[in-house]
Amino acid sequence: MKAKVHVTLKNGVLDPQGKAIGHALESLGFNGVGDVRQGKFIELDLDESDPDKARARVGEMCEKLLANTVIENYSIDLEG
Amino acid sequence: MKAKVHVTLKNGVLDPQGKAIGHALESLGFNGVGDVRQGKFIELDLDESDPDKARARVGEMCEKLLANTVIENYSIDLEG
Amino acid sequence: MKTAVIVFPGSNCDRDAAVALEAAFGTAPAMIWHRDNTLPNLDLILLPGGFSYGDYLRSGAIAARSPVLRAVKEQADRGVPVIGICNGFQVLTESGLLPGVLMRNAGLKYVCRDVDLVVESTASPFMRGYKAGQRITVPVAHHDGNYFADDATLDRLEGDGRVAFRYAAHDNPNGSARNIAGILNERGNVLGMMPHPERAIDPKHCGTDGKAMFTGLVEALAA
Amino acid sequence: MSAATAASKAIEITPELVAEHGLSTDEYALILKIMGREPNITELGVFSAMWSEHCSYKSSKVWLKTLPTEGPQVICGPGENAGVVDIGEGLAAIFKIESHNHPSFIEPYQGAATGVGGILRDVFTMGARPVANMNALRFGSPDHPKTRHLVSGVVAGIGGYGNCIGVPTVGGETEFDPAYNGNILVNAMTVGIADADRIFYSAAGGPGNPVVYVGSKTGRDGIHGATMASAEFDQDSEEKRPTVQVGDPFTEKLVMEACLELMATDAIVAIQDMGAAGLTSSGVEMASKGSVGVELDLDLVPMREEGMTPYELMLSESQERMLIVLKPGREAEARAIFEKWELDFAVIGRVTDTGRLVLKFHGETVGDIEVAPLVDNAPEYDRPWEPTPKSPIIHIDDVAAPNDPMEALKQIVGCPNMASRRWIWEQYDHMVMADTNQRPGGDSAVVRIHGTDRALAITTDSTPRYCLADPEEGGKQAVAEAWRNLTAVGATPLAVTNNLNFGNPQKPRIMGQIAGAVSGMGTACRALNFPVVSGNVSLYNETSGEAILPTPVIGGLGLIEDLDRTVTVAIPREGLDLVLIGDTKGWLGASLYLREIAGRAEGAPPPVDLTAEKRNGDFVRGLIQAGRVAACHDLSDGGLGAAVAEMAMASGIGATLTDAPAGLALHGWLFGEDQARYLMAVENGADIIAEATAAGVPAMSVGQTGGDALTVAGTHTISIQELRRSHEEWLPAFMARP
Ligand SMILES: Nc1ncnc2c1ncn2[C@@H]1O[C@H](COP(=O)(O)OP(=O)(O)O)[C@@H](O)[C@H]1O
Ligand SMILES: [Mg+2]
Repeated sequence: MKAKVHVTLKNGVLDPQGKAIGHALESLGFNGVGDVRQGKFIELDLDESDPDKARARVGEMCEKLLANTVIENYSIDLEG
Repeated sequence: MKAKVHVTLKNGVLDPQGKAIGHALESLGFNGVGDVRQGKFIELDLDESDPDKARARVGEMCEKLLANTVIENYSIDLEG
Repeated sequence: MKTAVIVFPGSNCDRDAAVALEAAFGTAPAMIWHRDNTLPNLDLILLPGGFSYGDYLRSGAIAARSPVLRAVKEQADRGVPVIGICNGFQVLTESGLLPGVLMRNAGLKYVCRDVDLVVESTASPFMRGYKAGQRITVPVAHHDGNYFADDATLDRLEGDGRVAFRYAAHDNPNGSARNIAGILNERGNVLGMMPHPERAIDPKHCGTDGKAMFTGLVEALAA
Repeated sequence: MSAATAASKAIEITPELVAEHGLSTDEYALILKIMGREPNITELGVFSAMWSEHCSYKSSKVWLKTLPTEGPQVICGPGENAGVVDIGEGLAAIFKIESHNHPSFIEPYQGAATGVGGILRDVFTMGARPVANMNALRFGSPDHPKTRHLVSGVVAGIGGYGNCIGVPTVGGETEFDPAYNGNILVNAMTVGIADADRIFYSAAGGPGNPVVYVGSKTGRDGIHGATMASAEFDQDSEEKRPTVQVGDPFTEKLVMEACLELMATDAIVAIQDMGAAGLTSSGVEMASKGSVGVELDLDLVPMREEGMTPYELMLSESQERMLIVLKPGREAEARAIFEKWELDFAVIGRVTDTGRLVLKFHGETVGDIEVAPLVDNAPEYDRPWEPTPKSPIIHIDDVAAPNDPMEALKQIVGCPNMASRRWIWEQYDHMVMADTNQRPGGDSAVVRIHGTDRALAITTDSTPRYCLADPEEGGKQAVAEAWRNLTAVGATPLAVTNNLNFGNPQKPRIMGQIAGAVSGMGTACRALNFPVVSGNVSLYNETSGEAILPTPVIGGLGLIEDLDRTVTVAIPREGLDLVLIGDTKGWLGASLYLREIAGRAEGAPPPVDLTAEKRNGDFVRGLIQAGRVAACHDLSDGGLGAAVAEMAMASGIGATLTDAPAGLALHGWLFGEDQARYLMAVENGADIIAEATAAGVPAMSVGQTGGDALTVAGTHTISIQELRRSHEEWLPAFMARP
């Protein structure tokens, strides 16, 4: 089964990348772009077919490695 | 309206970050993790309410800046 | 001879590059601000190292889309020599002036150290000061120097003699495909390289193995 | 009282709220007296920030006052953003060290990164272009489960910030000890260079002059967690707001370039970075230094988030922001510069002649405090302290000799506190700006003054295990070692900055460490003409009652007049004489040998004889400056054995070392940590020894350079390759462990 993990900055945490992307879009002539936030998208192949177990396992991976939970949130989607 | 953009590496393109995450997960004792790929997840606030126009506009942003189409694919989801 | 260094917000090797150019050419280069969209006629353009626009999104990506890059492209198309060092190389690949991409270092860490390079091709003005097969020591300092292109592109680069420098085998600091450290465009007037020749022009700093690039350029441009 | 906003009025100032702001009942009583009324929440926040240990130095001030701060070379001592010393030819060096210990423990990458950002601002605020960064790091035991994560994050964060902004990180120090398990130390130092007649200070002046905010927008970064969590502030936020500040080195680079560009004009009256306690400390300090008032309209502060309150705006620690007082009518010119660099620029207030800090928000006055008592009446404590009991002197005879001295040496150069830091400094761009003459790995970093043949030498030093055993001697030793490291590259030591890292000052035992260390530092600085021009204090480094080792970090700065007359530790060729300067008694108390080989962490540390330090150092420096020394290394951790091994490993050329002098055991000879010593490789040893003897400097011939091994007393030998393997292996292997 496949897990898709989104790691995003918590609300209120400064996102310098997002800010720079917003600026760049503006100078490329894209108007009307408000806030831009950049996060990570991680896809994992797992040899686990039980969704509950898979979710628990990936949650642990997020806590231990994939996300920096001091400043980031994560969410998990399972597929297949 | 809000656009969510996923930028992922094309098949066949080496992903040093994904590979390193895979390694790190393994050494943390997570077994049975196959391929790991890391991409970007970009959220944009748009002052556009027409979904078609919004999609076209964000597509252009991806082509021009958000993705390096030599090595990356992108997909766009709209919300709200 | 009129040379120029393009300065992006976040460039930080612009001064070092200017020092190297002035030492070789005898006159200070023009420092061109990224918002300038017209360039004077130039004999040499240098895109310096650093973190243009913070290297946010992808290294060199935002700089590659700045107005001044359009002007740089026009001059490159006319045959003006353009050299991109480190972040400058990243800007050149992002802008399509050179093929391939520079990905995160295989070790994932920033790496700053001397590396041994092998001079591969001498068929360009940049390489006039070197002999083919020569080994030189020049520092690298980057986070995203892992050169990647598909096999067909790599074969073409090698077949056309467009690999300018390679890391000596066993001294590849970033995992670059085929140990590639620097490449040329088809016409041979655009060079991108990760190592910093402008940091190697002075025995009191990092040695002098980079000097020949600049003195060679002076000769080549005068010829 | 003048009107307060609904938001401010709604919050009742309870004893709990006062306590949460870190204010004691006595301190609050003083606030009531100064205000003549109850403060509102914003005012309470201002007092709390200004009277925090960090801003007021309330526990350390009485001791800091005892440090020598003057000398002919000093242009500006402690009290401004950074210290300023004269380096000749119309130039000044501006430098300071600062801690970011706690934030780096919570979030190592961002904590360390914003620490570097903060110290860089302190230096360019005064008009200097930063030319070098240093970092002094202390981590917990390598076996502690958090250590690896912290090392990796801190190093990446320091590199991430310094590399991006383009200032080389040229050196530092790194130690591991279980005492730092719950409190790591991240001390960052920046050195900059300015024209000596264009130094910028922070005293506001000229009532009516505009107060300008530049840089990044203000968000809710770093506002104290305890108060923020109180329901009144944060009703609609579902996730607990992180108090972690995120650094944006790209923006800082722009702020730096824009400020330096503005400084080239004469539009600035005063300038101050917004560091800890943000707008509060910058506004109050500028007003206080200039004996004026400041009125701020908080609606005009560029904001990153919606609905920010005056309290939040005043206390936010968002990074990459500066406050500037401009001369009248210079706004447009300044604005153009900041807009060119795509930065926010806002006139947010005026200088006044009222001597008061007045805060307006939505048309109302939300804060009104008299500045003088806020600053001058800040609490100052002469906290009770206990002297640290003396440790016993350990005799060589009571310390077991090693089975194999070369095996012991190999173990010492490969132990966590001595192993090569290459894994760290290769992640730092240590060469950008193209003036790094000596890279990390030697005694001092040497950074050329751009466009000249002169250079600055920079070092950071502290030996906490000595300070624990004897804070007074440890304090002296830290200064002496910094002075020695500068001397060892041929530099003339100029001045120091210091970072006092200690536990809870309310414990007399800890206060005794502070008192002892500061007193020792002062004694050494006086004896060595090495005044203190800036510094920082970090207290309460304790977890569950366990304090860190007393860690007074000394950042030393020296001047090299001629780059052709500097040396490194590397043995440059074969056939040179090795000359040891200074007395060797074989002091093993509190030594690395005692801990790493004999397994005992105890005993009095080596005493520091400042007269000998000065005499020996001046002699060595004279020789180096006369071009008569081929390589030089000061002796510190691991003694003579470690020094000669490091000199050999640096170049690959080996050495033979004579046996211990009669009456001294070999392990005392090789590993004793007697102070005031240098090992030099020279062309003509006999001449130099004769000169030394004539000058009253102890000197002896201890061997020759050559070969590819280290041989001691003719029989004990080890190849440089084997030493190197041990020295280079530990840190990368440790960091690669799962
Ligand atoms: N965190 C660090 N960053 C950069 N360089 C470091 C760091 N830690 C140690 N170094 C370098 O490693 C070398 C050895 O450090 P140290 O043993 O503390 O030297 P010394 O004993 O001469 O004070 C020095 O050149 C120092 O600058
Ligand atoms: Mg030393």
